[in-house]
Amino acid sequence: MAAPLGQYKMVLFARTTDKEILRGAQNGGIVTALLSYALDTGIIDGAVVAAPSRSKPWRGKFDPWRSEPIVAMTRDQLLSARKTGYNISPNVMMIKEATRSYGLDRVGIVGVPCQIQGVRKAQLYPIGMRGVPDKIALVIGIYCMEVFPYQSIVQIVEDHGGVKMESVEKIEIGKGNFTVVTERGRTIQIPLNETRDLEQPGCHVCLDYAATLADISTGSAGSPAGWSTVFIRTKIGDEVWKRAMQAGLFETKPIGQVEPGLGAVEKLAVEKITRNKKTLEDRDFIGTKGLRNPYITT
Amino acid sequence: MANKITVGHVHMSGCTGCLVSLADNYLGLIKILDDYADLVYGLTLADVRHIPEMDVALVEGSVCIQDHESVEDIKTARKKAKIVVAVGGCAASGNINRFDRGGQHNQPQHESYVPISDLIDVDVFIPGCAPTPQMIRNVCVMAYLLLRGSDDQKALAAKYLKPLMALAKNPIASKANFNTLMQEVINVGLCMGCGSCAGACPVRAISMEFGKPQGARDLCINCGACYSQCPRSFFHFEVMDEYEAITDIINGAMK
Amino acid sequence: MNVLGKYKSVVSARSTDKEILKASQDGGIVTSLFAYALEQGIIDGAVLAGPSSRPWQPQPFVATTRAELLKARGTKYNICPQISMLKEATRSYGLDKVGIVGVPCQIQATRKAQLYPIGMRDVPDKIALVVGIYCMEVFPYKGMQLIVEDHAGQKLQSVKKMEIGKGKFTVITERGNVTQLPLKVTHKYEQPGCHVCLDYVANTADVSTGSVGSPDGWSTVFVRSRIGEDVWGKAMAAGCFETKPIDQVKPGLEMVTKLATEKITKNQKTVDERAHFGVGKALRNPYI
Amino acid sequence: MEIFTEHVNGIMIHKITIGHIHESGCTGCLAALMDNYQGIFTILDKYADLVYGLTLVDVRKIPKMDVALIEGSVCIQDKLATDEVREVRDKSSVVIAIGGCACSGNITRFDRGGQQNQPQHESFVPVSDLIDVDIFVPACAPTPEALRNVCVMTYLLLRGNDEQKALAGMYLKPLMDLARSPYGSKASFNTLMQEVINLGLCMGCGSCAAACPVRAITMEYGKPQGLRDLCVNCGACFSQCPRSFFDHELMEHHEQIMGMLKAVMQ
Repeated sequence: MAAPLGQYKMVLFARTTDKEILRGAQNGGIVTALLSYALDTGIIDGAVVAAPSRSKPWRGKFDPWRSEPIVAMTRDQLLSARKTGYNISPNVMMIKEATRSYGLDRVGIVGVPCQIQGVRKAQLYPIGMRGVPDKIALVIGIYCMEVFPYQSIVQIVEDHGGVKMESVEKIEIGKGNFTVVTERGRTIQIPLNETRDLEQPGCHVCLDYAATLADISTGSAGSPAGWSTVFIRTKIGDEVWKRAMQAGLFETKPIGQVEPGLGAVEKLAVEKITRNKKTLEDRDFIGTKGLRNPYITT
Repeated sequence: MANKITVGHVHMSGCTGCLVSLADNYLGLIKILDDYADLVYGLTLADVRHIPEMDVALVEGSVCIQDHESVEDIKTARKKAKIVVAVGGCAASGNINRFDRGGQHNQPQHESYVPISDLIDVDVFIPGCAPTPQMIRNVCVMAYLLLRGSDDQKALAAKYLKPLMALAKNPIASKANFNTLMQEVINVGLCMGCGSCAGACPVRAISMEFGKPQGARDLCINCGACYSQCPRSFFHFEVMDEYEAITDIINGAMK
Repeated sequence: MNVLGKYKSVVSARSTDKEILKASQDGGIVTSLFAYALEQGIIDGAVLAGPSSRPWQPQPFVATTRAELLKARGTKYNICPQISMLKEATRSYGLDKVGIVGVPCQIQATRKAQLYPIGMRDVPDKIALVVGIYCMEVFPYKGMQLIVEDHAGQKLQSVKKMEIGKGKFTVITERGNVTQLPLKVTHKYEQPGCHVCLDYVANTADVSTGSVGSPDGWSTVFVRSRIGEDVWGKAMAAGCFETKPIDQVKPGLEMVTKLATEKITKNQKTVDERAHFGVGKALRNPYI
Repeated sequence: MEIFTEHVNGIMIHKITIGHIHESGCTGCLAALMDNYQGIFTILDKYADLVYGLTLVDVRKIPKMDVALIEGSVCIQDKLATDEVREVRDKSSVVIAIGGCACSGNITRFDRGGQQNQPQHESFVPVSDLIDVDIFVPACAPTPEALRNVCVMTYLLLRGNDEQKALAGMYLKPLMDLARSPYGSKASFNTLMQEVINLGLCMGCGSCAAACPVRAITMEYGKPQGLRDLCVNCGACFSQCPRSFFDHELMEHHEQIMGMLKAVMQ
């Protein structure tokens, strides 16, 4: 396995200069800013993002915290997709649809590391993804320690947190806590080892924390509040970042100066990868016969 | 680019959709035929009666075991070709031919169709109905590099083709459908709801319910695209980490 | 593997019931046996091959009266999925003593349903009488349709009777036109599933009957199991059948043995060939 | 030696110990076992002692036993379940997977998790994916007769005289092979297509249509046509088909075996 943080051309702290995006952003607003800039300049003509679900009511109403992939082609669609719900949004399912009924030629996509792996596999082995390989224009990855099924989020917020889903303003996972902020400003912190069991099992075999295969990957780890740590990884990522910087889209700080810095990101990545490697090995002894390891084909 | 390899398209019980898909590379196909491969056998494309010796046989369609000629054809294809590629769902996993029950005029007793890997050893699988033009193009280019490329090109091609060759030897892949996706990924706790299967399904049978694939199994046509497109059916880090280099080589070859 | 299987007695017989004989295929054995068993309460219903919406396509149905029995006379030579009604007979038809008629593979399926009732709840103890008929091969409906309409040039609706025998496939229409085709022509339309069958005279039935070995209008009847012997004895006592010893009848048991051996050796060869069907690959053998 | 005798000679000396282990199932298989009504009392009187069973036997730890009847599939995210299954394999000499869930995953194949208080329990595998299972009794729910036959035959296999051992071995062999076959634990209507119809073995007898517990199979032109959205993956159709397994030598003596089974249950 390559270095836990993968190959990258550049890494820095960044925050968007666009106040409107920053207000509702999870951290530095990097993803929304990049995508809306790319939309305006035509680098992409649409992006697959995770937005609050509109199509599937649950318990009779549309819960904004339940995410679902949409193909965003306007700025305000992007703005509606800013909050992270930490639950599964199957973004890769829309990349072919984007080139079909949405008629896009340059598709942007945001995804957690496993989804980025899905996109890269779709590009290299487009077994069912006709026309997709050449139409992926920008791939943005976000850091991910784990994702929860939607019912787990409901159970954590309502049972462990004792708060109604409707009253939640923001959800954040960091510094060992699952933090829920309600509209009236009350914050509830649930220790992560309490929510460990409720994580999606598929995440426990993932060996990638910082979206090593993305063009640009970003996340809050290692950067001060309100900022994001951004990796520029590929040629495309480099070009898009340079143009965005020339357009004055981001203010940045070099990595060295600010605590806690790259070390924190590396620590989290190593922690995740070693823990998941151990789960992969345990799967061989779950019964007297091992369960399949996806990374080795028989 | 040293001398070209010889490629043949063997048409068994299929709808010629795979051949059309190969042709959908448009200028890419012309480029392959100019620089990399000579088409030495192909229904209506090459005036040759008997299957000649060839490097790569792109076999499309499943084999009717009641039809003596097609069983002989597939055996000769195996003997005459170095690399046999099962192109498309019919050849790889039986696809819609799994539902054949015979009863069609003038040969009503032709009722049993098997994917070609049930009868011969197949080297490479390209699942999917129809297989995407890009997938066939990639396999053709990589086959060329494998046979005629320099040492590191050979290594790269071998690395790229390794999972597709593993699919060909994997008995599960020759029976792949939405059930396989459930049995091999979801039920063994590997599904992370990325949506690749829903994206890959040619008949849009898979919807993502609560982040997990839900298949309308009556729509499923047994093409196996969902199982093979899933990053948790096969995923080689040493290939995927160099995805940029590989895409550059393929695009370069197509220039 | 003796080709005729185990049997307690074999005789050439014909029903004495004129009404049944009018439209029976040969000796009317199956219909009159079931009619007798129905009367005596040995069975309270039977799964038979009756008419369906398409001409000459049989459909399994459960007959509980003599009138329904008469509707099912005459061999149709194409597939009739009898066993699909076997469990249903004990369910919505509420039968406790079920009779069933079938070709040898269907008799094998019935016995498997009794011994390994994996999906056949309540069926094993409710099967009261199993009658087998001889079978060289069966045609899919479309195959039979093709033979009759293309090769014999007759409209399926107009056909009154079909018969396979003496190397000929005979089609007799309502207006009495008789067309004969050499069996060789029909071989390719046979159902592939028949080419692995190693049983000609329904070796595991209670009673099995067929025209081969007996003169026209008569049937060669094997009485095989205890139940078969019991029911056949009572039917004979009640005068349902007139019989002749098999050795005094032309062409006799040798013809049955010849045909059985011919079928089983031919199909055994097919089963063996499947073992190396591809290049180093085999097609599954169901009997291992 | 005449192994197909009708009458069961000799008194049965000592009984075998049998346990019922309940994994993720609906207890329908246990109910099917009990649907033998008096038959169960005969088995428990003469042939088998129940040493482990949910609510039936007050035993906490799984004891050593001759035969373990496992019902239900195993959730691999539930450590208790996987430990229990491994313990059953260590503690019992013959492991029988009864019912569609234990043999081929049945409806638990469709589990995706999301159920209250354990939403992450989303992956259920049939028992034979985790431990070596000796005998399969597929179908949802397995028929009382099939369970009775397998119990009696396993008893004869373990305690019978040589002839009875040979008969039981011959009867159970196909169900043992099913437990080890690649398609046994993945059985559904697809298996019927892939392993019978596509291989030119189907002769349109209709056994699958009859065996299907959800009536998903109809016979079109003499061949099975499955409504795959109805199919619950229980494997009844494939195992009931006379062309999935069929031992001529055994089947010829069906009469004696049926007689012996009746005699044994008197």
